[in-house]
Amino acid sequence: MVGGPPPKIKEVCYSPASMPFDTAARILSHDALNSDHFLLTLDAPRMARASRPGQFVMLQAQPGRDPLLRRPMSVCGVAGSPPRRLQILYKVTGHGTRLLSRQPRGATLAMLGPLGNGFRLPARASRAAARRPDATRPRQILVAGGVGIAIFPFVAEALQRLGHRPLLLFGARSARDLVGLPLFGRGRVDVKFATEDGSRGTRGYVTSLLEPLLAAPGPRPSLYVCGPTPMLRAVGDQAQKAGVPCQLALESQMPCGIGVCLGCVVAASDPNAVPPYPRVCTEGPVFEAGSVRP
Amino acid sequence: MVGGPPPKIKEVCYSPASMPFDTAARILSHDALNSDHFLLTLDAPRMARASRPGQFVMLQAQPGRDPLLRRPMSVCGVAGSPPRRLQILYKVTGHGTRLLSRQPRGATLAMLGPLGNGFRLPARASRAAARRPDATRPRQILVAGGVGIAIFPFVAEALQRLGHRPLLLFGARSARDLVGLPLFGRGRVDVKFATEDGSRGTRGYVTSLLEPLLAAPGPRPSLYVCGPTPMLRAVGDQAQKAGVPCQLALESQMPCGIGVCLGCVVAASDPNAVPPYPRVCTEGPVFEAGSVRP
Amino acid sequence: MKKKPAPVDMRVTLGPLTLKNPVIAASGTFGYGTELQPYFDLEAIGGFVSKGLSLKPRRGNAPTRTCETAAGMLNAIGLANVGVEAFLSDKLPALRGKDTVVIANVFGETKDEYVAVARRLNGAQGLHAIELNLSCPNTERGGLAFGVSPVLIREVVAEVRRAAPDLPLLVKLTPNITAIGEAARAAADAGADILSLVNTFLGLAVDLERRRPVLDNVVGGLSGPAIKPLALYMVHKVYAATRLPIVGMGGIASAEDALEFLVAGSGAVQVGTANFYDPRAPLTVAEGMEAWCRARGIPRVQDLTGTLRLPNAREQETTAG
Amino acid sequence: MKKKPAPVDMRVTLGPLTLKNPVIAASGTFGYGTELQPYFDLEAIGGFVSKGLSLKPRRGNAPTRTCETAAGMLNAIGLANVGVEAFLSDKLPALRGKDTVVIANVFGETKDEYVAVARRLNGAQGLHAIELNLSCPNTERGGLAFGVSPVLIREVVAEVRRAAPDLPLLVKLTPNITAIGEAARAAADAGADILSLVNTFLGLAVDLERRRPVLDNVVGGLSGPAIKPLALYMVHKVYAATRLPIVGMGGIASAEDALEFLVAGSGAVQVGTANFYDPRAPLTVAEGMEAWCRARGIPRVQDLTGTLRLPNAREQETTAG
Ligand SMILES: Cc1cc2nc3c(=O)[nH]c(=O)nc-3n(C[C@H](O)[C@H](O)[C@H](O)COP(=O)(O)OP(=O)(O)OC[C@H]3O[C@@H](n4cnc5c(N)ncnc54)[C@H](O)[C@@H]3O)c2cc1C
Ligand SMILES: Cc1cc2nc3c(=O)[nH]c(=O)nc-3n(C[C@H](O)[C@H](O)[C@H](O)COP(=O)(O)OP(=O)(O)OC[C@H]3O[C@@H](n4cnc5c(N)ncnc54)[C@H](O)[C@@H]3O)c2cc1C
Ligand SMILES: Cc1cc2nc3c(=O)[nH]c(=O)nc-3n(C[C@H](O)[C@H](O)[C@H](O)COP(=O)(O)O)c2cc1C
Ligand SMILES: Cc1cc2nc3c(=O)[nH]c(=O)nc-3n(C[C@H](O)[C@H](O)[C@H](O)COP(=O)(O)O)c2cc1C
Ligand code: FES
Ligand code: FES
Repeated sequence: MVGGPPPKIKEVCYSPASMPFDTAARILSHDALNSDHFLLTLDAPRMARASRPGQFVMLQAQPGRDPLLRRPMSVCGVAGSPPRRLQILYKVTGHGTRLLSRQPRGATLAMLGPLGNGFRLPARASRAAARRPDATRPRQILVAGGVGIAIFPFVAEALQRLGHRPLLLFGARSARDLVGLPLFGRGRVDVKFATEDGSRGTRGYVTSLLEPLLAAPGPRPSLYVCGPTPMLRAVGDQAQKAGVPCQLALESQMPCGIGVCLGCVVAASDPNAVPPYPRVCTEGPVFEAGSVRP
Repeated sequence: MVGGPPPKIKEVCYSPASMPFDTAARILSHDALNSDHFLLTLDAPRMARASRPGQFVMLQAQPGRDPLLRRPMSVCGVAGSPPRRLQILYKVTGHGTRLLSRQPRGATLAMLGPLGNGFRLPARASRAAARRPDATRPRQILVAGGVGIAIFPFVAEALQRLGHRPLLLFGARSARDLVGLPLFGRGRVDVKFATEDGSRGTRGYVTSLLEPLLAAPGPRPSLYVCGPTPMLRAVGDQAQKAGVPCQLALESQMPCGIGVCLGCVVAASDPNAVPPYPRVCTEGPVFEAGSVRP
Repeated sequence: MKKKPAPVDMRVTLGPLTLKNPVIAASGTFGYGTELQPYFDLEAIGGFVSKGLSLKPRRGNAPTRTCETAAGMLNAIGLANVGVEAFLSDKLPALRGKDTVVIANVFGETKDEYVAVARRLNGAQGLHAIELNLSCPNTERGGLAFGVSPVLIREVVAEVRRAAPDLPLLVKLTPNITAIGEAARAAADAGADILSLVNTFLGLAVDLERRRPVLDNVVGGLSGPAIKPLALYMVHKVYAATRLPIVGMGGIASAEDALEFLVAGSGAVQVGTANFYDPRAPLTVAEGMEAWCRARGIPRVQDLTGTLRLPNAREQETTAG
Repeated sequence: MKKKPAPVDMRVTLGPLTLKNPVIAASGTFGYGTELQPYFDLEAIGGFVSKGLSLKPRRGNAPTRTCETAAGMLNAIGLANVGVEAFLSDKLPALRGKDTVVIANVFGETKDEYVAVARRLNGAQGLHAIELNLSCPNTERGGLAFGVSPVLIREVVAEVRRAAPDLPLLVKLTPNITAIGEAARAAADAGADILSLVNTFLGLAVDLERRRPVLDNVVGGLSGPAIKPLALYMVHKVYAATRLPIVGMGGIASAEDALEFLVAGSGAVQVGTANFYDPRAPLTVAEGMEAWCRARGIPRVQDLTGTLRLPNAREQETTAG
């Protein structure tokens, strides 16, 4: 489980003060990033203000009963100051997301959130530290697989506000799946790519990008990981071998998103842990690598 | 049942040649006529050409499985020459029509048709006859109750092409429900109103508008009726008492619209009729008054 | 996982019956076989089942006969049909020579009626099999459906078997029963060649404003996507209970749906309610199944039947809330 | 038909239990009563039922535990719960003094476990009733659910009745049975105060690509709007079979849904799966029911129970396809 965040971080990271709530959000824009990836911008001031990096919402895909259940979607980013708009980046993977992708600008969808614990963020870097070259400071590494990228623009922004310059390792099947990069703001993150077909960056998996970085001397980096389950396992193992702090953002089937159905659980690594089956929606979606078996 | 239409009428009225078919129609426009009545214009060239007055289509209310079944909707009119656009006028009465009313311009909906028999239309009036004052010719009277008006713009246009000037008797709860009149083309039909609250035309039901017309001397008028079941019964009885030809356009629950489910039946007046339970979708939706018990 | 496209053998053999592909149009949703000709050619699918046939013509229930529900519908048509004689004289001829399997759905209010209808159909030219609808109320036993009693199932199936020795016999099970496995075994013991399941689930719709049932018959049968998981479960149970080939159905509307029924144990499937909201559904399903197999290099669709791998022994007979 | 708005008496009395309104949050869909506080105040509804409680804590099934289906969902949580002791020490206190009816849902793998849990709950401060979940597999009888056998129902209900004499006893019936009326009579004879129904329907979901069940438990329980017509039918049957008050449920998501269950014979209703996709559902339903009654000048919601008018005697026990 994610250890309780140190006080200093509270206000930027997960704030228990922000109770989740249910709202009807209007679609401000809905853009196709490629044939099956979409960027959805919703008008949801309260939700945008309350959300923290790594948290998610339960979003209705279309009015009516099809699909019956809402879909969990990470908060990709918030815009406006104070924040008014909430962004969601999603991939069409089935029935619900296909219907969602047809929702026009102006339509309103029920949305519940913000939900889940979100990522534990590091302490604010002191002015002095912030001026020092990144190499001499614990590197904040974002590891994204496929549409797992959706969770990171919001995380990167928070890290930047904390005086860090995150490094993004982005793996996908091929170049066309490397979507969402403009959301990171130009020149404020370093990015390395890995594609299975080699169409961009290294041929292979993100793990091969990560390997040398974990081996390299200097302060231990800190990992934030989101992507398909096999990738979460692989990166989690790498990080533990290297003794590097690593937070995994999990996915699971989520009927309710609010902790009452017990449907979304993941097995704790220690069978005697309490609870033995933490809920991804409530104890997660972010877990320390090693604490659970994705 | 509707007697076989005389050959002369075939080409304008119901043509058995036009096989129904299934298509995906794009919404060209979707306008609210008032808080719960909508006018839908679909891009459906083949369907528009094939449709005859009194026929209907089975229209999907929104993509996906909610609602599961398509909704029967009368062809309100066709536009363009040759016809390309098909119009539907509908009222939100429940779950499906509510979802339909949210479908945006540009969306495509599955549509099956044209279905049903349609109205039997009179012979073309001879040049000479057409010049004679209407009073001296059998009057074509359209009797509409509420959203039953939806079926008549298409009928009126056909009658006009046949050299008739129809009379529309339009009844509704109150003035605000008297929608769709612009669809009849100005000055090409005579119109009388009846509203239950008296907010426009006579206070009361269309039957009270019809009564004097049936009593009046001169050639027997011919009635085309569409509206709520109680109205169909009342007008049907009036017409039979007066010995006036009267065609009723029925409604019923229609799972398939194509004659295979046997769900949409209405009882024949003669229990020994064959079939005893004609299908509204196939033997109808238009029946001679007296042949069935709506 | 993909191999390069190769032709897929879509034929399936279920006991005495061989179909060109596993898709059959379900009884009561496809009329007498000719009504959907405008939408696709009957020869494109494995077969079709007629509306249920009784000895004499039946007018059926008064309206209202159907009601839509969430992802499903209730029906109480009342088994309206033209009767077996008219079927033979007026309907069947139109289907002769069609290269598809024609199955007559049979029911009766008494055992004798089942037998009489079956005997009349036996040897009819152009008819390939009969399907016994056991969901019919038994007027001799207070209107309880034949299909809920293994004893009655044995009796009626055995006698029908004797009455129509020349026709492959499908027995269609009702799902409104605690242990469908027992019903399946009863039908198997009595000589069924093939089991088809499921028929509709008993349901009720209430007209709230009028405080009345929506259906004139009060109760009706639930069909459509809503029942798919229930039907899949029953196919799974029956597959474990007997070795008879199974024709599975219940909410099938896509190729994936149909393939799931194959994996759960069906040798073929029927498409019912989907015909109402997509008149080309059987064709779409058949074509989609072939495409799915081709994309995965599966040479024979038949090989998918019963391939469900159970992860653990401890399957529980519970809803395990 | 509309009269001028008058206050509506929303109280309903079911045997020994009186609720401020007919809406209860269903077991397993509302946690232990506090989880949904952010969305509405528990005191706004008639009551809530805890997650099923066993003698010892239960971890439940391994994931995958749920799967969405057409207008419904399958679940095989495996009755994970904190156990009766932790419920009494950690959960119940948070609910004390809340002006709503608190019901503990009870199950066991053996008759003795049912009895032990019930005895432990008897007299607990702030607990108003217990609900017996009969859909639990009986490990002594090959894992078949208690609820499918009238004999077992009689035994377990009678003993629980003795073990918890001070608490109103709701007995929750399983729908996976041929004749639910018999199960209802068995529970009534054995001393149930109230019958609640339905629990979930047995279902299966297939992971097509992997040829595996989606659920680790293989089978699961179907709930949600998909089952509403089936649940309404069973309430209708049970209402005819016994005179015990009924708490009806199955797919209720709106005030109209709930009112239909009242008309079919329920004295109160439970809202389950709807809580997952609309966390305010119980509140919306309760408020909507009151508004509906007010608009029609119905003074007491209680008066609607069992007002279904049957048009004709000849209700048929068939799907009547
Ligand atoms: C905390 C969390 C955050 C997520 N954030 C994003 C995001 O930002 N962008 C994005 O594209 N996707 C995200 N996902 C995954 C997304 O929820 C699923 O892709 C989506 O639910 C699929 O729905 P579907 O109907 O299109 O697919 P289907 O497979 O048709 O859905 C069927 C059922 O499976 C469930 N389901 C299917 N795939 C998944 C999955 N991978 N995770 C959880 N449930 C699933 C659906 O909820 C539904 O109940 C997130 C998942 C979780 C748990
Ligand atoms: C031949 C025909 C032509 C029609 N033409 C029009 C038209 O041009 N404009 C228009 O507004 N309406 C028309 N109707 C009625 C229209 O089909 C229904 O209003 C619509 O189906 C209601 O669907 P719903 O889901 O909104 O209502 P709900 O009551 O929620 O529908 C539930 C079920 O009842 C059925 N249903 C409900 N009311 C009716 C009804 N009055 N007739 C038939 N089925 C019904 C629906 O199809 C659905 O199966 C026509 C009906 C028929 C039979
Ligand atoms: C309107 C209707 C009529 C039906 N009539 C019959 C019938 O006459 N005989 C029969 O065995 N099954 C009949 N059925 C049941 C279907 O054949 C099928 O078993 C059931 O609908 C489940 O499949 P589905 O969900 O694909 O519709 C009927 C179903 C419907 C919806
Ligand atoms: C995830 C889940 C867990 C459930 N757990 C229980 C339980 O522990 N005990 C019980 O009696 N019923 C349990 N149920 C059944 C519900 O209480 C209810 O009877 C059923 O879901 C039908 O109502 P619905 O359609 O409104 O959900 C559970 C249902 C769901 C969906
Ligand atoms: S999704 Fe229901 S408990 Fe997590
Ligand atoms: S709607 Fe199916 S037969 Fe008429």
